[in-house]
Order: sequence, then structure tokens, then C-alpha cells
Amino acid sequence: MGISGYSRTELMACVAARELRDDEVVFVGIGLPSLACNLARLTHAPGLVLIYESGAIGAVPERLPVSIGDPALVTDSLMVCSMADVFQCFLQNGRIQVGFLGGAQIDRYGNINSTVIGAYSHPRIRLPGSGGAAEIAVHAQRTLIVSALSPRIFPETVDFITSPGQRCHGRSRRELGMPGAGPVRIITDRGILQPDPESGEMVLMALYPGVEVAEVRAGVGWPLQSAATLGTVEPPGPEELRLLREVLDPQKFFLKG
Amino acid sequence: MGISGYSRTELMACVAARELRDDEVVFVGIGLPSLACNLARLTHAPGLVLIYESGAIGAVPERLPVSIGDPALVTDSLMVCSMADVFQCFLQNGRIQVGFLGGAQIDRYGNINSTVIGAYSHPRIRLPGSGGAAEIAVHAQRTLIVSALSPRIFPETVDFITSPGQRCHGRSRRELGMPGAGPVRIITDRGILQPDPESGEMVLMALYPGVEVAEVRAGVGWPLQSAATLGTVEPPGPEELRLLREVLDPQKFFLKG
Amino acid sequence: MKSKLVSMSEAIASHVHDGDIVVIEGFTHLISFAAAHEIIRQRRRNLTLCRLTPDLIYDQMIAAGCATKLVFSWAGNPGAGSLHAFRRAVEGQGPDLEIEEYSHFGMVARFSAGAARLPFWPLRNYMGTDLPTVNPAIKSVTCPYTGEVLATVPALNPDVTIVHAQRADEQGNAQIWGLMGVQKEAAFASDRVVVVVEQLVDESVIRADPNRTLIPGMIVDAVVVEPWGAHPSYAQGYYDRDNDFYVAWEAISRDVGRMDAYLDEYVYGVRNRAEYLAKMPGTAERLRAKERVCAGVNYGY
Amino acid sequence: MKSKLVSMSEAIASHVHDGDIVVIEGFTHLISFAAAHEIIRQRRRNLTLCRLTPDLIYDQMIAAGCATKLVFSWAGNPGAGSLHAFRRAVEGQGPDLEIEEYSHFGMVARFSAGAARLPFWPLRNYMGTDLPTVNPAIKSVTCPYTGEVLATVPALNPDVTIVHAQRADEQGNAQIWGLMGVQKEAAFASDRVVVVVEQLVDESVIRADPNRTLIPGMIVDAVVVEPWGAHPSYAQGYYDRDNDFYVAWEAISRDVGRMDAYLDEYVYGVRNRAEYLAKMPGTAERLRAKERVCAGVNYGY
Repeated sequence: MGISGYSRTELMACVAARELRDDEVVFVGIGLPSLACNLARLTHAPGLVLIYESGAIGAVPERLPVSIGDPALVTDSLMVCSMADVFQCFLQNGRIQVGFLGGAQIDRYGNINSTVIGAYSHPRIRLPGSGGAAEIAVHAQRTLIVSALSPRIFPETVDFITSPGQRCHGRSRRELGMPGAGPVRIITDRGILQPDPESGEMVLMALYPGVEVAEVRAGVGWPLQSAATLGTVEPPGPEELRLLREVLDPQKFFLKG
Repeated sequence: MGISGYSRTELMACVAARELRDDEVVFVGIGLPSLACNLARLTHAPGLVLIYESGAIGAVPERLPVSIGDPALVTDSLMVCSMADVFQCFLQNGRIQVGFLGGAQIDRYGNINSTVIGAYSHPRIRLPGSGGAAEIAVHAQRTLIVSALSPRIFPETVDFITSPGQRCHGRSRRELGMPGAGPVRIITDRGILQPDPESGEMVLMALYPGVEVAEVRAGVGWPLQSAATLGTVEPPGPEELRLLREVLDPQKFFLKG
Repeated sequence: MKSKLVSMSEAIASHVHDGDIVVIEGFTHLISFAAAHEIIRQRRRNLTLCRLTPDLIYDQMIAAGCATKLVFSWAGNPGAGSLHAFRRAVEGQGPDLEIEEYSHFGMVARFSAGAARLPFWPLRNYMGTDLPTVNPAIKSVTCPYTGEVLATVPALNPDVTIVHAQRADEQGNAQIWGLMGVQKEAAFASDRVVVVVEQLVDESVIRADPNRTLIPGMIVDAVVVEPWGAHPSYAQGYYDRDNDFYVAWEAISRDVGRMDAYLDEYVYGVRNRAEYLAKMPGTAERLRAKERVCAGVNYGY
Repeated sequence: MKSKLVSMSEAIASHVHDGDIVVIEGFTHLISFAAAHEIIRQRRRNLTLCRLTPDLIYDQMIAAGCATKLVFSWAGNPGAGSLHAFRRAVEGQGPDLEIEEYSHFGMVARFSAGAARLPFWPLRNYMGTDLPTVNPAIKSVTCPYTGEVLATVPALNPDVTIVHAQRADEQGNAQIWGLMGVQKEAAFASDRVVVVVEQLVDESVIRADPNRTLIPGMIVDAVVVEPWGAHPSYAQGYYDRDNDFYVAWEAISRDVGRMDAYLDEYVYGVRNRAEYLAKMPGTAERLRAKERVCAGVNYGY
């Protein structure tokens, strides 16, 4: 934690939470996205519906879920359904407004690799693979990518496209027939990127307090463009920090660093 | 009821019940098939699993069900599932060993019409239609047709094939790629027909006590062949009659006549 | 969140429009006659009515002139006879009614495709039958793995689906037990969903047993509380099916005059479900369900 | 009917053979570690292991040399790190392991096709991703109505599926609440089914609440009673997930020596689940579920 009184991870969780509107339906992942969704639920979006790919709909976890199939997601949820229903009746049906994604590599167009570093047939590092990410990237009405910056994580081109972004191997989402809008924000630890409406390339749209453009550029493996006017980001408020630290992740399971 | 001490409907119910083996899985219809299945369950086939297309699996109705969706089929059943599961996971999956069918017309090859008398576009009599019969005829490992004889009910050719029999418009079940064996018995009120293994044509295999071949022929609209040796059918035993009359249908809802 | 509770007349006025594709599902169980009667009272016209079993509910709507098309798989009065308004129309003795006919599996598959927002659903079916010859919407597809030719049916995506359920909260999170038919698939396939319940419950009742929830509130537009709203159909745990009424319907619907008189008295002649029930004293006593309450399960961790 | 109750060792000896396609499903919830350990003890070889999330259970089976092929969609240790036996194999530092990889939706669709005994399942997916380029089993089909090209996956029909459930009767009628994953689809897709339960109950308990039954006895070949059989996974209403164990696994599985020592002590070194549990005193007290029992519903009519 810096001089500012909050950590960059805490700010990322707040920024992600603020992207969610009340009554939206969110496909939640574990870790920071889960923190962000529960923070939004406890602040400006009490009607947010949290859906986990495990089949828990309208979850209200009493403890921090450490896996996407945590029993705390079931107890007191609105509905538990089969995974066939999750993917067919909720996701493919178009009912999911927001999906959270992350990965080992994120490229210039918001394509994500969570499959493999190196060649698929001879991987240097074998990652877990898609899980539900590929279809969330296709079907969620919009997705939010959350990741700290580093040139290793943000190469110009990913080794493997697990989850499609705004442009895949030269073809746009529209050409490829994808229903959702794809990644509309990349929430990093220094600022926020968003796709250029024409090219689909990720450009800097806002800086966190105290961060210079050069710091963001240094964390990205392509010549990062900036929006005409850069937005600013409000630091976490005291209530946001209290909820994150005292209610949502008191053991700093995900808020470490 | 004749001099014999039992009615032809009671005999039909007994004959149908005897076709069922213990532990088989039966797709049950309302009326005589339901009586037959419950009679089998109370006599030689206590492990018979009754499945209704409404989604009741392992039903043990405490009262005579008057519809396929009777609440008595649910109470104390082993499982209730969606109709998507009934048709996909049970029937199309091949788990149903026996299906019962009936209809307004039954032809030489066991094709059944429950759709329309006359032309489809200008019906003389509009019947209810397939319900689940078309797919039961395709998928059940074997089907049993139950119907009283009459030339009106047994024409040489049906006006409309709702449920396929052994040969449809000149093509065999094998040619048409149907998984089940189709109708292996037609249980009438005077005797039992079964398909010739070569031609698929329904031929007389057994007569009920006191019935002459000519009586059966008179009820069928094609030149009915007989098996080389005709079987005989045991009349209903006292326990079968007691169960039918006192336990299963005391109000003679289906046993009238 | 804003409550979705409205009266039946508001729900129908807002969500069922002339020309709509309408589904009121429920396989024998949980058929919302209350909604159908209100649609008749509000004189909706040119509806395409879809159901596996048109049952008495669509027979009444056909008789009342609401429907121009029927999509179905079994059109009878279960255990009692025919649907005579339907038959008169199809046999050329009544107003024109276009029909589109499947088997149950075909209709289930249509709703499954609709719920998954896929344009079609594959099934191994219809070999040998004449159904595809009279319904060109039954087509086929070749499996890219085995080369097998399978039947297909097109997705059914209604404008509005009305689901009767035992209970729901104000957001429409609805729980159903007993026969479930295609209620879930029809709701997910639909643009708008109205949930009609025997009993409004607190959200905490729903959350106490989330595996019982069949329809999530997020796909529901309106919630109507209408006890006995499924009569003469039934609601497991609340009341039995009125089999006497189904048997009586055979004679009523056979006769156009009696059918009109029935509609005049029991549908047009009442303003709502309460008035309908008041016309049949003793019904509740005759049909009220006995107690067969199961034990709960532990959701703790 | 003859009871299907057998011991775990009998169930595995009878129903899991060398070379089989084996599924032990359960999404985080109800993963039958007890069955996996018995398969390891009985030294099954050349298995094709299929699961959405290989999890620790298949990591252990891979480490033990049971598997020659893995079919999956997410191979990690949820919340804790990697599956290192899997990674060593795939990264060329362990014994060969063929992989066939989908996304979760793809695996779910494969099981759905298998359960419906259709050769394929259509889904709108995989545009833009590189998954189809490395998995030629992902193909496509053209909708006969709209002309849309949809992705397809082939049916998955295992030789044997092992399902852990909260409770079942002696015939294998099994009830599950909480997360259901793809347990139903996997069971219906399979040639043989083994149900492992926390609790054996009388048939009357099943019949009292038939909507809770996920797997009918008619598709079940063997029933094994194995309390705590899902540890370190969990059983809602019985015990919590052993998250500490999942975290500890990261360090154990990173080191081949420690992993072998783990298998020696906790799998090969015990004869059955009771001995496994006896090695971890205090586990039951630490993880036993609290009481959050829901109310029952009325099945009367």
C-alpha cells in the first residue's frame, strides 16, 4: 500500500465494481471479479444478480468464495441449476449482461490467452485452459478484463486465443458473428483501456491518480494509443475500503499486494 | 361379461400384463395400458418401472389415473423430471423397454393413425394427434398395441401414419433407421396378432378361449394370415380378476364393456 | 428492486397483444386458466397459441375467437373426449384455424431450442410417420461426425409465456414441484414472461431451497397472485384436478350454444378469478389437497 | 429387486476396466475421491479420463499412472495453483498424456449429446478462438432454417461414470442438492453407472420428494456407501470443502517425490476410505456442515 492509503488492487476492485449497474446480471469469476461484484452489491447495485458457471444464480455468499463452486454460493442463492442450463438458457440465451475475464496474456485487441505459453503441442507453460471463458467472451453482452500491467501479460499478440477480443486474426467480432460486444474495458493496476470503436485496438482511456502515461505504456507490448481526452479515476472512498477490508476479504486472500 | 365369468376387456388387460417382465421399464398410457401395467406390478412384475410422458418415473398411483398427468402419478414416485429429459434421456436414450400404443386405425403392418380420418387438409374426423406416440413407436425397444377388433379400426392401410409400425409406405423399420423393434404384439379383444418376421405383416398368433378364427378375420380389413400353429391364451385367473375389479378399477372407469 | 406484482388484468393488458405468439404451458399440471379467461375477457385477437396439449384452455380460447393459429402435439380432452371447438374449426364447421402439428418430442425440442436461443434442435425421430409430409417445418440435418441424418424442428420463441407456479417472490423467482412439463423451457424461450402463483412468498422462502427454483426472476416481467388460478387443472400440494369438470366439458363443448353459454357465464360474466370461484361453491372443499409434506434437506456447509 | 449395494473395491473391480473411458464428475461439489483412490489402488491402466475440471482427483490419477488420455476444459487447482502432474505430462517432463480440450460449454454439450444418445450437439460458440484449430473434433453444422453455421461437438459416451450423491436407496435412485454440475448428463451418457453416497436411505425417503431425484436407479449398476467419500471436495449439507488441502496440494504436487509419498501414504497405504479418514483426525470436526435445513413442500393432492 502506497502513500495514498489504498492499494492498487483495492482500486482495481473499486473501478471494476463501478462498472456494474444496478439490476444487471453478472457472470462472476473468483478473486478480484468476485470482490468487485460483491462490493457493487453492497454499495450502488443492491439488485445485481451474481451468476457463477457452477450453477448458482443470485448468490449472496456469506464468506469469500475461494472457488467458483464454493458451497457458500449455494446457501441462500435464488436458484441452483445444471451447468447445461447455465450455458444454454442463461449465457447462450443472451441473459448475461456482464462477464469478467482475465488471463495470462491479453493482446492489443483484447484477445485473451489462458491456454498455453509457447506452442500448443509443445508448451513452455501449460495454463488451465478456457473453462467457461471462451463462451463468456462470445456471449456476454459486454466483458470486463481485469489484470495488472506488464509487457509479459500484455504482448502485441497472444500465443493462443482462448477468449476472443475485438479482432481475432484480422477479423472483427461482427464478421465472426459473435453476439456480445466483447471487452469494453481492461481494468489494469494503473489505468483503464478501452477499444477504439473503429479498429478495436485497446487504447488508454483513463489514468489512476498519480500515474503517468509512460508507466502504462511501459506495461504494454505494443505502441499504446491514448484517447483524445484522458479520464480520471476517483480513488476508493472510505466506505468502499471498509467493505473490501472488513467485510469482503478480511484475510486479504485476494487483496494482498 | 359373458358366460365365461370375465369380460373381453378384462382378458385384454391380463394378456397385456403378461407381456411385461419383471424389472422392465414401461412407457405407460392411460386406460387399459395403465391397468395392465399396474396389474403386472401387483402380480408377477413387482419391479416394473412405470414411466409416464408427463415426467413421473417409477409411479405407484394410489388411485386409477384418469390422465397422464394425474397428481397421483407424482406422489410417491421415484423421480419427477422435465419432459425434455423424458424424451431425450429416457426414450431417445433407449432406456424404455416397452411402450403401449393404440389408435383410431391400425393397419396390416401395425402402423397407427391417431391424427385424422380422411384427408389431412380436409378431415372427416380430426383425432388428437401424436402426443408422444410417434417417438414411442420409433424408440421403445418393443411396443404393444391394444385395441378391440373391427374392420373400421383395422383397415388395410391407415389414412395417416402417426406411429410407424413394421413397414411404412413399403419401407421396413431397418431401412428407415428406427432403433426399436416396433409393434411385436397387437392385443385385441379376440386374439393376439404378431408381425411375420419376414414381411412385417400382422398375422394371428393366438386365439382367446372360445373364439373362432373367422371372428378375428371378420374384424380385420385385410386377408389375415395365421401362424402355422395357433397359441392359446389362459383366461384371467381369480387373483387377476380380483385385482382388476376390486383394486385397480373398482368404478369400472376403463373396464366397462 | 421494484416489485413485479400486478393484477391479472394488468398483466394481460401489458404483456399480451393482438397477433402475439402466446404460450400458456403446463402438462396437465399448473395450467393457468385464470390467464386464459382474462385474455378472452380482454378480447385479444389473431393469437398464435402454442402448447403441447391445447386442452380445455385453448379450446375455450378458440371458441372465444382469440386464435387464428394453433401449434400443438396432442389435441384432446384427456380421458374424457374431444376438444370440440378445435374440431369444429379444423373439420370446417367453425371459424378458420391454421394448424401446425408436431409430436410431443417435437414440441419439447422446439421449446428447448427456443430456450437455448439456437435456431433448431436435432432429434432422432419421424422416420416412417406422415408428420413431416404435412408439416414442412420438420426438416433434417446431417451429423458432421457420423453422417447420420437426424430430424430437426425450428426454435419456438413466443412473444409471451404465462407460467402457473406453486409459489414465487415479488421478483418472480418461481418454484414448482410435481410435474414440470416444459415450463422452464417455454419461459426461457419467451420474450416476455408472466408468472402466476398460488402463493406469494418472501424471497427468503425461495432462498431457503434454491434447487426448487425453476424460473429465475430475471426473466420474469410480471407476477400475479391468483389462488386456484389453475382450476380445473391442478396444483400439486394445493388442489386436485377437477376431473368432473373435464368430463362435463365433453358435452358442453360439443354444443356451440352450451359452449357460448359457458363462456358468457364463467368468463365474460365475471370480472376476475374470485368471481369465477364464487360461482362454484364447494369446489375448494372438494378439491383441496391433503397433506403429504416431505422433509427438508440441509443446505449448510 | 436385488440390492445393488457393493463395497467400493467390488464396484471398481466390476465396473472400471483397463482402457475404459472413465468419468468421475462433480463441479467442485461431490467429487468422488474415494472412487479415484480405489482405481489407483487397483492399478487401472490406459484410462481415458474425462471431466470439465480435472482437479486434484485426476492429477492424482495421472501421477499414479492410470491415464493415457485426458479430456477436459479447465485444468487447474481452483484458487490455489496448478495441477502439476498434469503440467509435467503436458510440458514434456512426465509420462505421455494425450489431451483433448474443450471449453466448459463444449464439455457440457458433449455430455448432453451423450445423455440424449445423439451423435452431436450444436452450440453457438468458438468463433475467434483457437480451440478448433487444436481440436479437430470441434466441427460445424448449418442450420436448415436460417443457414447459420453453428459449432458442434461430438457426443461423449463414457464406459463408466461415477457419481457422488448425498443420498440414494439400494437401487441407486439418487438425490442431489446444491451444485449439480453435469452429473445427470454424465450418468445418462454412460454405459455403466456407479453411485457413491454419503447416506443410504430407504426408498420411502426418495419417494417422499421425487423432484429431488437426479439419477434414477434404472440406469445405475452399483451403489456404494462411502461417508466423506468426496473429501477434499464437499457434500452440501454434510461437510465443507477442505480448502486447506487444496492449498497444500500446490506444494505437494509440485514435487514428484512429495506427490509419490502422498499417494503411498494416503492411497496405496490404506485399504479403504475409513483408513484414509483415520489418518486425518479432526477432519470431520473441522469440516462438518452446520444445520441450514429448508422446509418441505406438500406433494398431496
